[in-house]
Amino acid sequence: MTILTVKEAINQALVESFTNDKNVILMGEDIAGGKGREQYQGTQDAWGGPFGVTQGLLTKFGPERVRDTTIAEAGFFGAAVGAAMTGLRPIVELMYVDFAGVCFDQLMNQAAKMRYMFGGKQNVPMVVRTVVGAGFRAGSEHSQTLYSLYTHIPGLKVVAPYDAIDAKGLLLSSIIDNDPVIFMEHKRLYMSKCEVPENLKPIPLGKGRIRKKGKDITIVAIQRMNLFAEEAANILVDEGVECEIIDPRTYSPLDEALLYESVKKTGKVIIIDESNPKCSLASEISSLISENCFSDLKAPILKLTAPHTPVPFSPPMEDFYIPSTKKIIKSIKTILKY
Amino acid sequence: MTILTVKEAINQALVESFTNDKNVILMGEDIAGGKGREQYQGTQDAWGGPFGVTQGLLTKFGPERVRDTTIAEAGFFGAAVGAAMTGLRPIVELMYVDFAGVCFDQLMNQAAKMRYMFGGKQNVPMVVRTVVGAGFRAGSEHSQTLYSLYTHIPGLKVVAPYDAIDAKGLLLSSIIDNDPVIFMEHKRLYMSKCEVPENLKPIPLGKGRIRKKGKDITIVAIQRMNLFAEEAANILVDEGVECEIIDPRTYSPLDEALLYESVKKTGKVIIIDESNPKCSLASEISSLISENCFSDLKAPILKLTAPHTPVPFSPPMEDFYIPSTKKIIKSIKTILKY
Amino acid sequence: MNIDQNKLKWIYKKLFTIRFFEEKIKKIAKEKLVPGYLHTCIGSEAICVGVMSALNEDDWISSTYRNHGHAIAKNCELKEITSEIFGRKTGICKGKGGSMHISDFNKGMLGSFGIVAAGPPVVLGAALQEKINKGSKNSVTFFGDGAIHNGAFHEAAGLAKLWDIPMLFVCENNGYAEATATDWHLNTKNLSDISRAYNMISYRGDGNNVFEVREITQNALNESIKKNTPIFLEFKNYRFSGQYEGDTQLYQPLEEINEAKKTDPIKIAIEKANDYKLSSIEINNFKKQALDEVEEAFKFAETQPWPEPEDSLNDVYVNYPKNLILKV
Amino acid sequence: MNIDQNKLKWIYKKLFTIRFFEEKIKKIAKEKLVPGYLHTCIGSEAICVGVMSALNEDDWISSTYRNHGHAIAKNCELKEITSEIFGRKTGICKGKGGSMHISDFNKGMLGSFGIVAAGPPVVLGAALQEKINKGSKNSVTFFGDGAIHNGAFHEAAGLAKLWDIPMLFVCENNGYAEATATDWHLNTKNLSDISRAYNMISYRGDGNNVFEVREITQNALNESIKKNTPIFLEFKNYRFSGQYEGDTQLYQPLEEINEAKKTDPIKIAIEKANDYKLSSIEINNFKKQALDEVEEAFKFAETQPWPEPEDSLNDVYVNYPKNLILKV
Ligand SMILES: Cc1ncc(C[n+]2csc(CCOP(=O)(O)OP(=O)(O)O)c2C)c(N)n1
Ligand SMILES: Cc1ncc(C[n+]2csc(CCOP(=O)(O)OP(=O)(O)O)c2C)c(N)n1
Ligand SMILES: [Mg+2]
Ligand SMILES: [Mg+2]
Repeated sequence: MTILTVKEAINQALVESFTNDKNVILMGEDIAGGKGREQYQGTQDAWGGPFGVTQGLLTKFGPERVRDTTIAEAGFFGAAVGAAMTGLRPIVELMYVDFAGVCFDQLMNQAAKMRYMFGGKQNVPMVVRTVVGAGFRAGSEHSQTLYSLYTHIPGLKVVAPYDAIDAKGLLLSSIIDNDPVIFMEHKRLYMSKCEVPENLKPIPLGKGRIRKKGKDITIVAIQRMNLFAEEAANILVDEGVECEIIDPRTYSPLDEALLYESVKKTGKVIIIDESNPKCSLASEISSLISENCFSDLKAPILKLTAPHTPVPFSPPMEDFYIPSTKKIIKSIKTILKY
Repeated sequence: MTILTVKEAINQALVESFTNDKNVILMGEDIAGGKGREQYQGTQDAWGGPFGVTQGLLTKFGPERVRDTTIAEAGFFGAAVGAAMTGLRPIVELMYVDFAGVCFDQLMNQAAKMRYMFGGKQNVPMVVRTVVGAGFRAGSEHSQTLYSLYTHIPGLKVVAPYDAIDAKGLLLSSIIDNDPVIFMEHKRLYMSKCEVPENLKPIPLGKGRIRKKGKDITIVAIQRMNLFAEEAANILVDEGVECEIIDPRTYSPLDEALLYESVKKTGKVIIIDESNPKCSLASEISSLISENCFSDLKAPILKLTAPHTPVPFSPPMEDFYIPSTKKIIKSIKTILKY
Repeated sequence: MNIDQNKLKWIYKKLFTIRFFEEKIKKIAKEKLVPGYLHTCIGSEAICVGVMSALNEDDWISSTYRNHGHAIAKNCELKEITSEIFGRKTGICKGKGGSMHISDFNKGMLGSFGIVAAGPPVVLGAALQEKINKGSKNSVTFFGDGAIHNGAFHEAAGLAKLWDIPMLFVCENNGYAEATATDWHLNTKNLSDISRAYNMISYRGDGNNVFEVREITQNALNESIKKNTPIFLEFKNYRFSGQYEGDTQLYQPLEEINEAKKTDPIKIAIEKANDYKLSSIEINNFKKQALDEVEEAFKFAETQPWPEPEDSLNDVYVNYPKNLILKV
Repeated sequence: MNIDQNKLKWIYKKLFTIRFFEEKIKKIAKEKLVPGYLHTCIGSEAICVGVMSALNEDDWISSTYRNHGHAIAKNCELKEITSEIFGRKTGICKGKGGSMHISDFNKGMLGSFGIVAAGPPVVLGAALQEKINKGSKNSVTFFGDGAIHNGAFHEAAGLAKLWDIPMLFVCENNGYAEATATDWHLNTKNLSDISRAYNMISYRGDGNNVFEVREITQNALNESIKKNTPIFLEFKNYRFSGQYEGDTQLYQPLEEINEAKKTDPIKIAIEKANDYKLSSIEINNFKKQALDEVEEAFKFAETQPWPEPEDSLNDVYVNYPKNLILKV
């Protein structure tokens, strides 16, 4: 066991995957950095992306497999699709998920649909690594989550780890998976730490994780919201409330069975998602539970999400935008009254 | 009263809006057609878009206001944003909503967020007209609906008329609205007809429509699904079942009150949406009702949607993809048993 | 240029096959015998066949919604193509794609895209893979004159040049993008001038002359590999077909169509038969063979079974829980 | 070229204001006194001021995340800019935008975009509006060397040329796009060669010489209007700042930075003061005024109230039911 940050865990998963399979490559803007200044000492591998997550890969695996790109996401995301079909396992970086719109066609209409509409003859084993999330004071165009945009599209898989174990194990799985996977990393979780076993095996996609057992209420927590869910649950223990916290971890495919089982037991549910509310992952999970656990439900399913606004910059407003521990506790108490 | 097709109604709304306000312009690929062949008789205005909806506008209003574009959606959608901010009321055509991905950034990050992130000083009064829907044997890249992609984004309004009255009245409203509106036209509804009053006033955005009164079950029907909902309701009348059919018509803002009122009465709900299921409009509406009408619900809310697949081309498969009258009846009977 | 006899036969046979196939499609389109949109490529035969004649069987290409000619020239099974257009189970995409998406990965077709300019980035990726894996397959992306205004084309072109990726960008300049004339939508004198933005080598050729297309393509492939660089090819021809079947084509002046007929690629090819010592008997033979093959393919397709409705649930993913694809 | 005395003073004052402002930002960034990302523009002063000195007050511009210089040169209120960066209620965007989105519509700033190449299409739209409404405002979009590879830039450039839209595409070639050197990422000898794809007139100039920038811009504006056409301008300078504050800048070799310092735009401007008959006393006066203004702005900002949390619910739409923005 070693203690790793999420960032280190992701880097490890990348290094292991690069080592295990020479067809794994990485493309993105400044994923190494220093391109064009190779003749000067210390300029190479100067970045590793804006968060330094991919630092060291260039040095270890060379510029053929670790490719800095221009600001041409439609170009290199399309290239990842073609490379994936013909034998590579490309990982492409969408620096912030907020840039989704400049290459959404390549994912929605090509990566996701090609296997299907061309009759199942080809696979598109690629991974999109992208950074999501509010709370960084990064403003409206660098703070979104957009989980639901990708989850809506058949043909894509969507993964969003909370801690370092899941980050590593799920990324290992995503890279060996034969379908296109959107792997979402939360910028506010990169530095969070946990113990990670030396020889961690890939964690299968489509399996949720019960992060805390409890019998009184089911908290479905989306990615970073696990942090606040846990805080809330810990506080509520003192009041004799036992919360069960479930992190779905992968949103497509979603581990529905795990959710239903929990709700059968608790009869009460709150879903916490820092995304905008409409047609969100929270809406999806709520609608599934209400349809499949109707007779088990003892209270309305609450969704605690961001409001229907862009992410504001200023701290007091951004803090209000993100679901908080306090709001979670308040909402839980509302449901517990039923 | 005249009988108009949806297509004619839209054309009328455009003509009236162009006449009323000289700042209204239209941009899109081949919205007129024949560009570059003006010197030959009969070449001008030869298209009016692939469905002929905008035919005649060029002749009536000239090439300054009716602008054929190149295949550069990011370019002219961005231009619509800039034109809208500075005084025009641009209408831009996204020929099929399936092309959403090539200009999603211009809508999601510019049109939708500029007013907000730049402090509320500017408006972006633009309309995106786009064609949606399956059932045309048009394959995976010309048949999607993607309602939820736009509905998810704060800052956008989303409108999807079913019949000619709503098409005309809602388009009139969308064009005079001061926010960006995505106006979705269903290709399988263009030729459907109904009576439209000569001097139809704009129909306000955010108001749903009860298409049929009933007391036993609420059917929430999304755009073309109103057709099948009505068929199903008519058949069920013979079995003594009175369905209430609600067409939300605008998905953002959504007329939640109208839905809740109906459910209060019926206690039973089915939502019909030809979109893919995950994080869909159906999910959204289901989650809202389950949260807000918990104690009124006598049965689980059913969602009847397309499966989680791209739209297949071949008729038997595409027909299976789209919710059918038969399936609606079957689902309703399931709920009525509760 | 010398052409091996088999290749020569192949070229003529394919030219005729494509032309007859598309004429047949036009006919059944009129009679509304097939579902959906149909984009035929009458006038493009020389480009399809000329380029493909310079490629190896397993080279990579991408096509568009206007793909019948590319698929036929890439040696996809004619019966399977037709069956797909008819929406049948034995179609080349199992009926899931339809006319706009005819494609066979096993024949080196990476895809036929309904989104304008979606192909160039994807083929760039295939070429990148060949480069990284030191493979030897060529990579060619086909697109129309209308696609050169689209960002996806530009991004692919820029990266291909920057990364020294040998591949061909083949633009068919057929005079129209839907109902918009190329001479209006171009900003430059020649379409191929667009490649200057990337300092990319480019050549232009007569898209109605299959032998010229072939020669330019062969040379470009060699140069591209030798210099480790992408090359842009523009072939000029004329779109006799409408944008799709049913298009009234009112925007295409009659005199223009008549003028273009003088350089119809099939006509040109027949005129050139002499140069290659092919007798008119041989030519007629090729025609007959092509026609027979086309007729046979249509007969085959018509009688093929429809897919089961539930077949639509397969092939979305390699691996995904079935019950999450469709709730029952 | 002759410059009116007021303009001259304005130019010097703005140059100093921008430089001092950014230096102050760097300082408080180090001390972590402000939230979020900060992209400063040290080295860009001559481009910001030179271009803006050729514009009218109400002309349209777009900027990027690296917008402080543009906003200051566009006469946005320094106090409001600073307050925005501090996230305060009186900020130029009410605290909603932050450093990356400093923009004031009432000063002709259409927006500061966090998405690379988002600006050119938007400004194209403003210019189109001017054309249609026979208005007289000029339209200028600012973007970096990195943006020229992006599809949105290409689509805007192509349409601007096709539609004969007078506007300026102003590219600041500061040597880097994030941690990537321009001389690596260019496919052509000169960056401005990209405009050849559109047969667009282009000029290059020294981005460190405010007077050259001004002259080129003035001429380009005149030519653009006279010829009814867009024009592409490339100004070369050096990005002394990192991509953002906190960037280690390891990829920028020290010798390169030192070399670039020789042509620092502020240094150049001071050297040129003589040509315009400005004494060093006057220059020092401008400096002092600028510094005072900057200090005052920061003092103002620090003491401004924070927005209320619920303020975040306003300004999403002109008109939308409140209860659908936030459920209570
Ligand atoms: C991104 C996108 N925008 C618009 C369309 C609609 N569309 C289909 S074909 C076409 C014209 C393409 O013309 P060209 O590239 O010259 O190809 P051709 O049809 O002549 O072979 C357009 C605009 C599309 N398919 N994709
Ligand atoms: C579409 C998009 N892709 C990537 C980024 C991340 N990014 C921000 S700035 C930047 C570099 C831009 O360089 P340049 O255009 O030269 O502008 P400069 O920062 O030098 O002013 C990148 C890649 C982005 N903001 N938008
Ligand atoms: Mg064409
Ligand atoms: Mg730069």
